[in-house]
Amino acid sequence: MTTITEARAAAPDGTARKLSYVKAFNEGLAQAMREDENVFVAGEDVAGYGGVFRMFDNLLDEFGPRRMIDTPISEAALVGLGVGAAARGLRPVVDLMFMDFIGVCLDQIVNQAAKMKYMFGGALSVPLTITTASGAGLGAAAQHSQSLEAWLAHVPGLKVVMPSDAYTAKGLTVSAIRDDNPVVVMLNKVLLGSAGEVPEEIYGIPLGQAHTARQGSDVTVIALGRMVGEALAAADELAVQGVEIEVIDPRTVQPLDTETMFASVRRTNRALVVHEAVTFGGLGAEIAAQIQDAAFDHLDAPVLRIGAPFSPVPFSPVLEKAYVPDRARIAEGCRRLLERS
Amino acid sequence: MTTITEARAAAPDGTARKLSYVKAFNEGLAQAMREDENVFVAGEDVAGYGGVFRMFDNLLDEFGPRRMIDTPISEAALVGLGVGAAARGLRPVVDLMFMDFIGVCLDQIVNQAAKMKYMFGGALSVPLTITTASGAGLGAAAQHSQSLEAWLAHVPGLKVVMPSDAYTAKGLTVSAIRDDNPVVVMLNKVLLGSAGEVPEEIYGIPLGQAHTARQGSDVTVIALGRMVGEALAAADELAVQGVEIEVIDPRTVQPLDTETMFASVRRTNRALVVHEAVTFGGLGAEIAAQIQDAAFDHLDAPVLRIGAPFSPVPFSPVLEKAYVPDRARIAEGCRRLLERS
Amino acid sequence: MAQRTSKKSADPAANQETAQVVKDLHERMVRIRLFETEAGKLMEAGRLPGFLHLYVGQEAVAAGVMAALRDDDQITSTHRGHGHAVAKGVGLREMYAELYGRVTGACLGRGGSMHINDLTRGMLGANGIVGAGVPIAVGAAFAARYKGEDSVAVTFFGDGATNIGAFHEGANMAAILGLPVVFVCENNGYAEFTPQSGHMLLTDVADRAAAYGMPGVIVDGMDALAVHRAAADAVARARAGAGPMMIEAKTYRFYDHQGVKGLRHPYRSDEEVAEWKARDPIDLLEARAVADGTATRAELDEVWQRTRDEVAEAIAYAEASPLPDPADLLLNVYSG
Amino acid sequence: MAQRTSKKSADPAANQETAQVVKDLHERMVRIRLFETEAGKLMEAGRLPGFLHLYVGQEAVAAGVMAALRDDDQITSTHRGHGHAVAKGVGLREMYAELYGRVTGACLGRGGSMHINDLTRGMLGANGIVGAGVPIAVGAAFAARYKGEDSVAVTFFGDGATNIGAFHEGANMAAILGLPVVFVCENNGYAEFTPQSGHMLLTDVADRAAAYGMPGVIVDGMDALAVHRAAADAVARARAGAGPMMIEAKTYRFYDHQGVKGLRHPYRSDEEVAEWKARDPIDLLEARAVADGTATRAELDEVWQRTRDEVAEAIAYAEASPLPDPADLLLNVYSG
Ligand SMILES: Cc1ncc(C[n+]2csc(CCOP(=O)(O)OP(=O)(O)O)c2C)c(N)n1
Ligand SMILES: Cc1ncc(C[n+]2csc(CCOP(=O)(O)OP(=O)(O)O)c2C)c(N)n1
Ligand SMILES: [Mg+2]
Ligand SMILES: [Mg+2]
Repeated sequence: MTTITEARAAAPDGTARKLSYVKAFNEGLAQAMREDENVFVAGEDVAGYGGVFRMFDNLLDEFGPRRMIDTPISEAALVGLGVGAAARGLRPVVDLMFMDFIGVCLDQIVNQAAKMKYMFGGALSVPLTITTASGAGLGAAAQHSQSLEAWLAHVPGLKVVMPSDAYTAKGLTVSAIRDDNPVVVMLNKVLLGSAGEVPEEIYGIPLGQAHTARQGSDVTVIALGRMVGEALAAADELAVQGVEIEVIDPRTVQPLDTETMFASVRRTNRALVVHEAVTFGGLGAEIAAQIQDAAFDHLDAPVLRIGAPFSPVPFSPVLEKAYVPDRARIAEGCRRLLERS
Repeated sequence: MTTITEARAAAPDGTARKLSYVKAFNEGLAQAMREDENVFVAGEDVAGYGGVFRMFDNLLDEFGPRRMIDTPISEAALVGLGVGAAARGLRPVVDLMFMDFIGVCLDQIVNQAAKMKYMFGGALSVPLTITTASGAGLGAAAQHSQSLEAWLAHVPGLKVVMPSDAYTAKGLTVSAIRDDNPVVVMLNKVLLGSAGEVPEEIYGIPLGQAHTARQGSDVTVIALGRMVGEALAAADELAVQGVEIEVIDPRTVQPLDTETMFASVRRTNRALVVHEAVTFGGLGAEIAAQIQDAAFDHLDAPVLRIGAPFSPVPFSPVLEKAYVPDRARIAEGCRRLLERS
Repeated sequence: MAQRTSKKSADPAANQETAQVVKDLHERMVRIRLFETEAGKLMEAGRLPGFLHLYVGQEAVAAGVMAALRDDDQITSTHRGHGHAVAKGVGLREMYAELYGRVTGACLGRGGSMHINDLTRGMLGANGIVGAGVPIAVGAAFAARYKGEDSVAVTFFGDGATNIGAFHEGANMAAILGLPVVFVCENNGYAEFTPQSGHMLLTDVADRAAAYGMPGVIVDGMDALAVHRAAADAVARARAGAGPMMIEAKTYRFYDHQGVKGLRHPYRSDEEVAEWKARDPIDLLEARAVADGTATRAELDEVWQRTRDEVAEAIAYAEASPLPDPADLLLNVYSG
Repeated sequence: MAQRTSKKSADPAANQETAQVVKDLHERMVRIRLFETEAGKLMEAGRLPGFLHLYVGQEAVAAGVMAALRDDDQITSTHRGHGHAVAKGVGLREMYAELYGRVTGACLGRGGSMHINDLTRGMLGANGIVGAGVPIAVGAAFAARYKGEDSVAVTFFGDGATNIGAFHEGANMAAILGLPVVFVCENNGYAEFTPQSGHMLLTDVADRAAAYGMPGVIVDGMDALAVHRAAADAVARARAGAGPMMIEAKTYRFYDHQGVKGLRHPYRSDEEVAEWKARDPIDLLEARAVADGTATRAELDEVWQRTRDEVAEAIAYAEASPLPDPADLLLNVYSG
């Protein structure tokens, strides 16, 4: 299971190719489509327009209208189309545009896609990939900014990935498509344009394997999606002050690689979880609950959670900025943890 | 805030009236309808048939078709009807029959009802009550047995109550209807026929106030919905063995009265949370995360969570029995907690 | 306005139906009827856990449609799915074993009545969520066309289900993508306990087809031959690439919405029930077959007897089957 | 088939429209046009955060419908909601302040463009979820009837929105409950970048009304008077208790789906855009008013000038308004 670091190391120093997060996603998807003729894409304005976030740019040109399908605004039917096609052996990639729209089609995701294999006694697989853009930070307000991974990770039968950079946007997407289960790929809207090193060849990133993005001995910070970058920035800032934080990127939140977290916390004795979603009932709760159990005797302080306050995402940028966790709040959280004896 | 115990104490000893859980719900609803002309009920087969769980028996006779509305199978429009009517000053009670159906109408609950007041800058309130039956135990399988409170409690703007007995079924329903926010009342299907003492007069139970159902000094058990009764049964069993467990019934899971839990755990030094929902990402995670934080220096053992395993609800009764937490698993959990130094 | 095709059954062309088709339809209907009435008895006797939505009365629809399908054609079904499963050829043993929650069941005992499926027979599952099967069938049809196969998908749903969003979205999706889907509305006049007049203003559900630019036809759902002809036309049309269409079969359920008999509230009048029972779809087909000389009474009786034996054997098989092992609780949650 | 009412605008009866109505329509349209074009400029200049779905081109619809409504009539709107808000009488100051995210905004800066509302004007909110406003309007109409009031509810939605479940369910719900709801489809030919022919097989969205047993009419959405007549009829009908109906207004948006100009992909031809712009709804009404003698050029110009001033003042107000205080982040999450 060393594919990730290997792929990364493979990029010759200095000459590494950089790609934006959304282009990395797009490249992974295109390569997965070349790899497997059964992969197709359906969604609103994914074909002719290339997706409102440019996620699907140029794919119509290469793959044609047979494999790139524009659909009506009918998310329940769209996901259902994916479920039925997956049940019949295809590997659909279905796009939900904004994650917030999931409320109109959750039945198909949760009661159909996720449960079908189990309810049917194992008679089939549902290799469905659902792509969607999540997260706040663009002044898109309460119905276009949510991070709802906690809902999905609570559903047996689903897998959920949250790419934190261009490299993972590509690799996790490829793995999601190759996986025989329904997988939701939560892209982050703010990250779309951010560049990172991305190998040219197709590569997967094992689902359910966390990545230690930075090593450190003082505090373990587990960060989801875009918060990984914020945590790394906080780590830089804290390093100047002599505090070394370890940053763990779970990459997949269902299944969740808790072993990597436990091992880290048993070394650092302090843990902080950060995500964009509201704190109450967020995945930070699950992670904190598991850590306090598995590392009970190692903790020098309670597991700290940082998330959004308990309100819808506000529109006004001044409020939104105060709403979404950032490097400053993470750094401050680490300092608070270290103040506890 | 002593209304609950007062109402209870008011019942003259020995002569206390018993009512089934579903009749207690029905009585509370009827009384709330008498109290406020603006309360009406809409849902599938709620009027002419009285609801498939008999929740609405006899209400058509008393309140007539103006206030008891049978609707088509259109849950999104049904909840939307409630949102629009609530926005215009009525106090709708909208029934979703099985909680599992929430996936077809979650947008109206989460993006409309819950966020409207906030997004609209406070211009209105949405005093909407949504009733629904949750829980496993009747061989209803994966699409008719779920407990999805973790989804709803994660949504700012919503309130969620989980009556654990006939008394709370009535009081929480009355409070939900009187409340100016959208409140989801999660009745438990297995409890529908179970009887308990219920005062005849109308009474509310404060939302967001936990109830200590049994006092004890050795372990704090926080139990949701039907699990309260299982925890009390486990307590009886453990008491014989000299172990005294304290049982806390949060009653409302959003907002969640954590202070009562913290105070208890600071005395008992051990906590167990039990719910029917799958453990991963369930409310037990939130409760455990909060307790390990607030009572860090008091805990003699990690907070233990008991929930369903990570699978859809199985049909076969032999599997379903193994799936749903019960008194035996709770008692065993308590013993495990006590074994830790 | 939707075309009413039920009249056809009285025209001379009807006499050209082969004896083969009549016998096929008869056998499928008898299998459903006996499967269901026995399941009802087992439920009444308290031997089956869970819910039971009996299909009795509607047999002509499942039989008529399924006789027009190939094994590789796909169907999606509903909470009232036994009739579709039996008619599509799912084994009675696996079905009873599933109702009993046995590990030999169609879902290994994990799904129960509302999730019976058989992928080898193109039975893509009953469904506990009203309307949810509709878009899934659209997806199955998409897959067929994508793979260059000429199979079609049929989705069954009730009158009540046409009020839910998934139906609307699925129908429009099939239409705009021009997919080989046949939409079969089994209009039994009720959604649970609410009469059709209480849940929509239309008399004919088939009139909804026009909203998607697809043809809609109405057929007498108690007349298996009429259903079969309409289905054969729609299937041929879809198979030829002419896109989806809708069939509304006017039918009736002889039992209660769920379980064996009504609980309280007499939401249907005795007269209404009696009127429909007088048009029992099996009686109708048998009378006609005997009158036509398509089959003799003895031949028909033989089907009943043979099926009775098979049903009894299947029940015995189910009862003798082992229960699932709780140690396998997490089996099949994920693939791989 | 839906009735085509647009022809009426050419008949002699049209001349009887009072000058009052023409002026009312004109003023509403000019207000929308100037509000929107200025908002577009502010967005291009990078001064507004968030999304902006401009309504320019469709003004005749909002104006025509709103001129038929009373203040206590309720509307629900869409992501493209500014036109509806302006026409319903929401203050321009509060609207701009909201676009700027100021605490003086219609949502106290919490909602932005897609949640503008004004309960004192019966504006029950724009909505970021396609179709979601439809059932909410049905609920508002329910409340009116429940309280014995004779107000009606109007729900606006696009051609693309008629493919989503909430539209279907809401329409059927209104029909079966006989509620005073007017369904106004603003068919601008596109759902984002997908032409109507790519998302439904129908030419006329109004033909979907029949699926709910309600009348559907088609109107020239560039002709404010025609829209107004159709709306007045539908509103009068609903108010009288005759139930819901649907109006399809054929219209066009002059800007891109979101923001001010198209990003890439020319999904609409220049010719098509030019053709529609040649039928600018404000130009049409003005030309006619001048020809009719209903209004003089000077009177019309005065409206433009007055409104320009008002818009400028409203923008200045918004810019001078304070930002919300982050300490108030949790304001209005709950009532009480
Ligand atoms: C989304 C959803 N809403 C409600 C139900 C509960 N329910 C099960 S069957 C049924 C009635 C279905 O009526 P119809 O579609 O006419 O089918 P029939 O039962 O008559 O065969 C209802 C309301 C459900 N299973 N799913
Ligand atoms: C449920 C949902 N799906 C998708 C979207 C994204 N979206 C916003 S506007 C739009 C197109 C709407 O088209 P139409 O209804 O014709 O309205 P128009 O934009 O033309 O005014 C889409 C797909 C959304 N907001 N909500
Ligand atoms: Mg029916
Ligand atoms: Mg449009």
